[in-house]
Amino acid sequence: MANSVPAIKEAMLKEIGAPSIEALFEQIPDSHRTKHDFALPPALRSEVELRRHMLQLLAKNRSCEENLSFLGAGIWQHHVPAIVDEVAGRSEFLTSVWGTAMSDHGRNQAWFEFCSQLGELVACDFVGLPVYSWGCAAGNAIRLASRLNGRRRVLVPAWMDPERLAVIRQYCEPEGMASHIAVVTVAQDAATGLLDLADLRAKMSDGVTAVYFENPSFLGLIETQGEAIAQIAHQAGAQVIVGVDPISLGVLAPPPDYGADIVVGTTQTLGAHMSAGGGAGGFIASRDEERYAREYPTLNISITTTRNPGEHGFALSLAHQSSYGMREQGKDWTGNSVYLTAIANAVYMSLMGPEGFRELGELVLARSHAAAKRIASVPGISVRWGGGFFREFVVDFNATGKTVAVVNKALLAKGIFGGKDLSADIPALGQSALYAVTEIHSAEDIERLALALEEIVR
Amino acid sequence: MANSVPAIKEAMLKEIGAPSIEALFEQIPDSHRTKHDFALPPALRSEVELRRHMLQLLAKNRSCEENLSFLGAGIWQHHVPAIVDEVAGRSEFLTSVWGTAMSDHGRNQAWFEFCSQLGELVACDFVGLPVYSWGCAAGNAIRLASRLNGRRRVLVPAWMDPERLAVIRQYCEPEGMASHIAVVTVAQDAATGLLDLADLRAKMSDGVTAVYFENPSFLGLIETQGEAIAQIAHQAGAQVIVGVDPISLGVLAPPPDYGADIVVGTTQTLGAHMSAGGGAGGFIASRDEERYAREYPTLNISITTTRNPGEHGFALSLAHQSSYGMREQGKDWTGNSVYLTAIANAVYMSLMGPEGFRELGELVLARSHAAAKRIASVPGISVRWGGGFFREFVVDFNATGKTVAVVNKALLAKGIFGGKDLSADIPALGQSALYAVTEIHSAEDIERLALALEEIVR
Amino acid sequence: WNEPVVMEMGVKGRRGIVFPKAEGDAAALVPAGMRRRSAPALPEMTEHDVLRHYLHLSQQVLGMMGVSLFGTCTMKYNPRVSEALGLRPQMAELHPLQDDSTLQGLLEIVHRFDLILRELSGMDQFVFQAAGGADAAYTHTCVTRGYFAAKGELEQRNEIITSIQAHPCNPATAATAGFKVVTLMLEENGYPSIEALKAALSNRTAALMINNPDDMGVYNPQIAEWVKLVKQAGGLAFYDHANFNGVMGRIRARELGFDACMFMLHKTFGGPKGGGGPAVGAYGCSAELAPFLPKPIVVKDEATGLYRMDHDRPDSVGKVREFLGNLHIVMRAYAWARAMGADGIKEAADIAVLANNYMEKRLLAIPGVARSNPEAKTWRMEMTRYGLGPLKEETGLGVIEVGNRMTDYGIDAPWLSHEPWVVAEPFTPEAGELWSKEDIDLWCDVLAKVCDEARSDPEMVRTAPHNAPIGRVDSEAPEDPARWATTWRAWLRKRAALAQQAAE
Amino acid sequence: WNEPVVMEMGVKGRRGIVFPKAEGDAAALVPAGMRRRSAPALPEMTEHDVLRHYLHLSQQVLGMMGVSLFGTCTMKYNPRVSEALGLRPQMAELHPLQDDSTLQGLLEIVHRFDLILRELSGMDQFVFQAAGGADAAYTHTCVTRGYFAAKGELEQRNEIITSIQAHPCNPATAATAGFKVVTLMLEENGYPSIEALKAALSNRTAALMINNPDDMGVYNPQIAEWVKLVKQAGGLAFYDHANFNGVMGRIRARELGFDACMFMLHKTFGGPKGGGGPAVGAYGCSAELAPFLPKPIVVKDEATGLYRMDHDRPDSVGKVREFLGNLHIVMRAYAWARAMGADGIKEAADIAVLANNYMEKRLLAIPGVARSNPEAKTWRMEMTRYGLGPLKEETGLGVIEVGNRMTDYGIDAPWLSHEPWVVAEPFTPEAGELWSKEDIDLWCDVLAKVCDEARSDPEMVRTAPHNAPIGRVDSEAPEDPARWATTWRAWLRKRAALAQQAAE
Repeated sequence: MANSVPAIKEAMLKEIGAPSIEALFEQIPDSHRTKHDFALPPALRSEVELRRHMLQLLAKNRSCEENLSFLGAGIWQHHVPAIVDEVAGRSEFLTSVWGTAMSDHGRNQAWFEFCSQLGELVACDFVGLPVYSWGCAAGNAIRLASRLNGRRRVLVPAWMDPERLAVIRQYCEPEGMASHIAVVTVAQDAATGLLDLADLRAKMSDGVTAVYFENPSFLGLIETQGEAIAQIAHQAGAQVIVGVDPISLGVLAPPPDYGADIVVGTTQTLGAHMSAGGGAGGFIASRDEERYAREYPTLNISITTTRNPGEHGFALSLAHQSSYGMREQGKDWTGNSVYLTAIANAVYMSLMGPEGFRELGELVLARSHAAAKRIASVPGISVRWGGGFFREFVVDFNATGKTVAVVNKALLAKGIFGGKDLSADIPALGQSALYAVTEIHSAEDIERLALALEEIVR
Repeated sequence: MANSVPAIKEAMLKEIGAPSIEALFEQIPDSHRTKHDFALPPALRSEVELRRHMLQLLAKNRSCEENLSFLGAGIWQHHVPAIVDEVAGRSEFLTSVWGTAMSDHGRNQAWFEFCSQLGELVACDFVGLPVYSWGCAAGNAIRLASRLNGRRRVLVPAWMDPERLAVIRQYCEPEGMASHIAVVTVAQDAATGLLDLADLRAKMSDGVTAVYFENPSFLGLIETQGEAIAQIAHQAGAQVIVGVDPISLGVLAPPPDYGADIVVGTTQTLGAHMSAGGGAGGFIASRDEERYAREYPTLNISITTTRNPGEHGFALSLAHQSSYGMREQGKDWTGNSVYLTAIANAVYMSLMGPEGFRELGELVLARSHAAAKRIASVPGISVRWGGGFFREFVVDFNATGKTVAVVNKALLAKGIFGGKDLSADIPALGQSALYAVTEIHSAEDIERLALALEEIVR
Repeated sequence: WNEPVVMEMGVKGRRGIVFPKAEGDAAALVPAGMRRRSAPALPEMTEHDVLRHYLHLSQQVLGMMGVSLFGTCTMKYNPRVSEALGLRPQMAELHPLQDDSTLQGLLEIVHRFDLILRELSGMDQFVFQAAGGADAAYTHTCVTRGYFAAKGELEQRNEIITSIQAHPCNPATAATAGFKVVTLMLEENGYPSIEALKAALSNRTAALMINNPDDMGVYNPQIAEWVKLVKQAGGLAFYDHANFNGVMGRIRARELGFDACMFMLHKTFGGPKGGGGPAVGAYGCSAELAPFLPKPIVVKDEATGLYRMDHDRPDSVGKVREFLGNLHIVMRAYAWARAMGADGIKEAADIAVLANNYMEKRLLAIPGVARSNPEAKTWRMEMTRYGLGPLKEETGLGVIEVGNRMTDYGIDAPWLSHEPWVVAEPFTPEAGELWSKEDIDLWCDVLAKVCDEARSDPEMVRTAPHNAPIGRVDSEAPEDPARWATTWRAWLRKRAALAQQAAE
Repeated sequence: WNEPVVMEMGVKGRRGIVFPKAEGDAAALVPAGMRRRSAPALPEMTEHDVLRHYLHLSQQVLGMMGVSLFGTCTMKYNPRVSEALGLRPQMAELHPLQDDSTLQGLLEIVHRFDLILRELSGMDQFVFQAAGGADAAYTHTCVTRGYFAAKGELEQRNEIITSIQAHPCNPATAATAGFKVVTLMLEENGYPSIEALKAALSNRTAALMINNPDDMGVYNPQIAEWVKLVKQAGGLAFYDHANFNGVMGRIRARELGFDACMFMLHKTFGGPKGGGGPAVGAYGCSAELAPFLPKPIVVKDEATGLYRMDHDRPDSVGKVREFLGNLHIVMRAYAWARAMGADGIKEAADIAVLANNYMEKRLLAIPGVARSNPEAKTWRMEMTRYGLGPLKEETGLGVIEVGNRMTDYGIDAPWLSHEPWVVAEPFTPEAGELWSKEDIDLWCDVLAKVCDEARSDPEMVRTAPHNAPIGRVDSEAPEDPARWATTWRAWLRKRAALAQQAAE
């Protein structure tokens, strides 16, 4: 610490005329002070010791780089281009604080570019600054819909990500709260994995604030009934909220094409490392209509003009309606979020361009379908829905007589992280697992997995 | 490539009025063109494939991070502070080219700060921009001395680093060349490991351009006879060139204190990663006397003033005498060197300050002596010179009946890289190895080594 | 750099990144009607051009490149060794659903850091799921709901009490969670009176959410009594430790009676601000509240020495965010705490409070600067709020104009104040333990100079900045539905519409 | 930033980095008299201050942050994926003396890349010990000595022939190695005549060292005949492939008869310039010369598939630098070559030559710009030298002033010319395959603008730059022994001496 130098401390004390540093703490009553000696582990003051200690700890982890992982289900292993790390690691961005539109212009522009590029992918004109995660975005969007139409019931797919659903339930408040929004699940068709429209119609009413569904769905399937779902919802005056992984939008239609009013989703796949879940990030987007915009809980950044003719600047928009502006009267709340990740996302999308997203999307489609086919060729193993998915698919182990837990343990011994075990989350699927295949998986990887599975279920 | 786009190629072709790109190569006669199809390995155009391929290759290496290494002998494992990597990795420095004193001001200042800080460590007023390595610096310095006094014989220690000596011999030209500088070795005292002054006196003559010795020496010993050596040399009109590792100069006297005219050494230890030898760098420094300065082969950067009162700038100094200025009439030659490493070095020295160098020097002294003592306690193993060294010391395995090769192989199996095998380089020492211990070695590391040795030589 | 918006850059057909071509007819794998019809209008650029663009933007961020005494945030030095560690595959390439056995290092870090925070606060269990300080406050409201639901009092206890000086996230998360918010006002000495608290308390009280000291640097000496009264009323007491920097090493929240507290790891514990996250609000509570914590919890099996995630927590309120949280930031905070040690943490508090009082001496010597709560005559804690009310009265120029002008001198504008502004023309500089005496002096010198300029050359100050990447922005357009544009596509549309209007 | 020199910064007692305290009396371990008496006068700063200082300096480097058509160097994009790989412990934390079995990945990279260069050049073995292009030229002189020593002709063959357009490193390394240098002059068509070569050849000829095309973009069509003549005279022919970018994929040095060649991996093969290294001059030669190469050589045991360093090479000339060279740069070059593939490499040459001719069209349209070797009417290769001689005659302002003014527009000054200047007011821009058509257009637009300004506002150009971190430097002081100062300590001493003088 710069001012640890005794001479500096003394100079400052002298300047203010205090007898000692301790004296400056006069406001804290004696009775408040702890009598306890803080028993923290010994300090590792030197970087050489600290780094060694940390590396020793990290070495106890086994990563998805040196192992072969098929885990997805909310966090996905996609390629992070090198310049994304370079830009997001720049000290200027890393340590940036919260200056003015002029002093932090470059960062604000990068944020605007995040929103602008994401807006193209999801075909929405209004995009807020990011929120914590996809689940939080969905929760925020449902609350936003509820504020818009005053209704307090939301319909969600039965087989949605239990992780995300738990967050949504939190945001909708527990049933014991007078103001809670009821979360009602809509069945999915066992044959297709898609939403059961009959059940949807049965549960739709003028008390429903919104229907929420995802594309691709938790189980990887592409929900093809978007238009029909939207029609059912809109007829009942409900909002349509669609959750997407934007990395799929080079090949899949953007949700507004099939009737979405609000689009949410993850930003993790757009250039953020998984970091054990620390890469999570979410977004909220919609048409640029005043009634929507005025309900956003996020901070928002708008392009604007400056004193210099022809020059762009970027300034906060609608900040007053946030919790910073209106405290408990604000729209939910905001605070620190994942703004540095948003810069990584912006770099990622700039690198990708339309062709990158198309090429990547096609590659993921091709590889994941090829993987599903190869895995299904293993005796005793089948793939629950053999087509119509993006990146993830359900592998069915029921006929092998082995549990997913047993299979995954055996895979782990071979340096393979098997797909997420669905048996507890979706009992209807029995011993099934959700496998994710992306551009980081090569044909040899798939073959290695298949051979390992053959050996394990034999 | 930005101009790969067909439309751009066509636009450029149209603008210049050429019928095809191939036509632009009209200068190359048909007979010069290869008929051969270039059979390179298939392109890995995507970063995701390329990165994977490279990581698979690198994974075949075993590094000094996850293993325990005691190798030194020209490249040393010291701690590289994190901000050194951050600064040296900044795009602005990484991709900098060669602009003007004004456009590349920041980089030139960093270079000047490299020279200035190194000048403080070695107590020299004139420091050139870096050369390729310690060996190259020594070779350059000997040639510089020879140009100064017109003599063509240099005395060097018999037990110097064979690697560095080979470079010096190259720079001094083979004996078949009329202009060669004879390289004569001076014996070292078996009892002390230091230079044999009697032999030095015997070989000294008015044909000797310079005496070259090192501190610490190749075998790690601190040469305490510097003043006597310098006196002998100066009396014969010879220059005194001392090679140092500047990381020792927080605790060891700088060479001019004991008579050095020219100081050379490594820059690798000042914040450069080993990189299998790629961290190597060298420097040349001396008194700021015109006759020395006018013989420097390096590019040099001088502080100067600018049009703005009170402002510093940094410009090349004495560039004309380099090979860029005078081709074959120049002082040896220069070109790309290790200029980015020099920026890393500058950051390192700024971080260290006088107390950092002192503290580090004392730690290395303490740890290496403790290690020597512990190793010497292993039955059958002794340490050749038990004191008076810095960082490196000679471990003597002769009494174990095992060769260093055998011992090192056994250590390797335990994840330990044993010291450099000296048996071929210095047969007089028999089965001995040179061990390096630095601040990266903890007490447990030493104990781990000692226990492994006990097991191996038992 | 006069840098265009990325949406204007590039040339059709350029590629920034490529992927292997898909085998077979990949497009056919998309169900009918779900294929994207028109490509997104993203820029088409080379990697080199993308990199240069964002490097240029990075150079147009002032922030902590200059001296930024950014208050209410406790900006610290962010050790770059942790940034490098964060990019290691053993941190960056971990999936949260990996088997516990493959995450032992990470879980050990979480557990060890949990123990450190327990020691600093006296709490019994910490969780790191909350992705920011506000999210930790929200976590408290969730835990509060769980706690009272288990007691059958959830419908009855629907009020949360806070004070006007508490960070807006406290009332805002309480309201979002469905509670009514009761806000106590400050009195002359800088904090609400105990009588006001008593008046607010009832059998409807679910919790108190409060920070101490506040952003004015005033410590509420009655806080232990407050907590006692809240507990007597049946409520929970939550300590928002956003201003921990002034008291760390001296007090422990649990010893004051608090049931729960939160720390901002991205600031107080050396994690980078990143312009606003990824962040962590570490939430800790008593054993009584622990069953209700979001799950999973990282636990150590003392017998085997192995760590695992405990999902089997029937009373848990569930999740506030997916997975375990921003553990890469927890890793940084753990490294910071280990580098500091107990002595270092206490010394940081010493220096922060010393520096604040030194800065105050210098600031109050500048004509035009006033101190918040002038009646509170004590030494302030780690930060204090000031006001340029006198300057504004004299010159018509206030903190906005002064802040803009300060950036011309390489000093990023200070944080002003959270809402509501209880001090006129407020600003809240915080030196912390990071900034050197010279940096503080420079900051004060620049403020003094700009205050002078406000008198001698007001136009210069009014039209500032003059030395920033861009000129002063129009901040009205972003509030006008016809002109705001959070995306380029909206901008193009509205610009065209406005041009059309103008033409008509 | 108005950034001070680091030597002026800091405060006594501040620490940037600390180490564990040494156990025992470490100072006593230094032999008497060898202990440092006075501490070095280095700055004492915190890590934060050190970092900020160098970040500020980094922002004061223009280079490739703008558009830099830096010629004779072939600047390329440096893929950042390789920079990240370079920091991996499996690259950064390798010791060169490790057992071969622990370096298999690295040795495989070296060997694979050796094979790639062999394929591109037709040579039989490459080494990477040389730490730059000049060092590779030096390597050639060393190998030449070894070759003739083995033949017993070393004393006799003491001349090396080169041309005035060859890079200075060729004559300079030849001279350093002890050879007499014979320099051929250019004739009208842009290269020396075959008669001049014949006149220079004799039984004293050790080698020809030449590049082709030269920096004027002229290709010597007689080069195959040259090589034949040199071989007939008993000499060796060395191809300096500094300008490989224009011919890569089209010719192979060995097929033209050359015995050896060199490539600059830090430029031509995508390694970063780094302001001047770490670099690699990859030196390759025929099987006949291979025994004399510096050692060790990386070889593959085809039986086991293992790689090793072969030190047992009795005819080797030894070392030109310690260990194997800058293998971390070889790693980058290998990655670059793999990313490009044969087609990509050829396309890069296509684009480089196309871009150069496009740029030329634009440049020659600017009044004041002349082309080198105007008689050579062909399309030029990957770069061409131009001159501002006409502008200088008209306005008195030449390349120095114009270059300084160009930096005001974010364009780093172009490389002018190696010595000697055979073109008046020379400059040598090179677009390569990196820079986009828009970048080239911008560069030409700025040059045109500055040439205009040289006429309309010559004072503006003469006193440039006006928009750089500092004003135009005094470049005379650095040539004056009383004033040059390559270190701060020299500066302090001389400044004091000059002040003293002035006072007297």
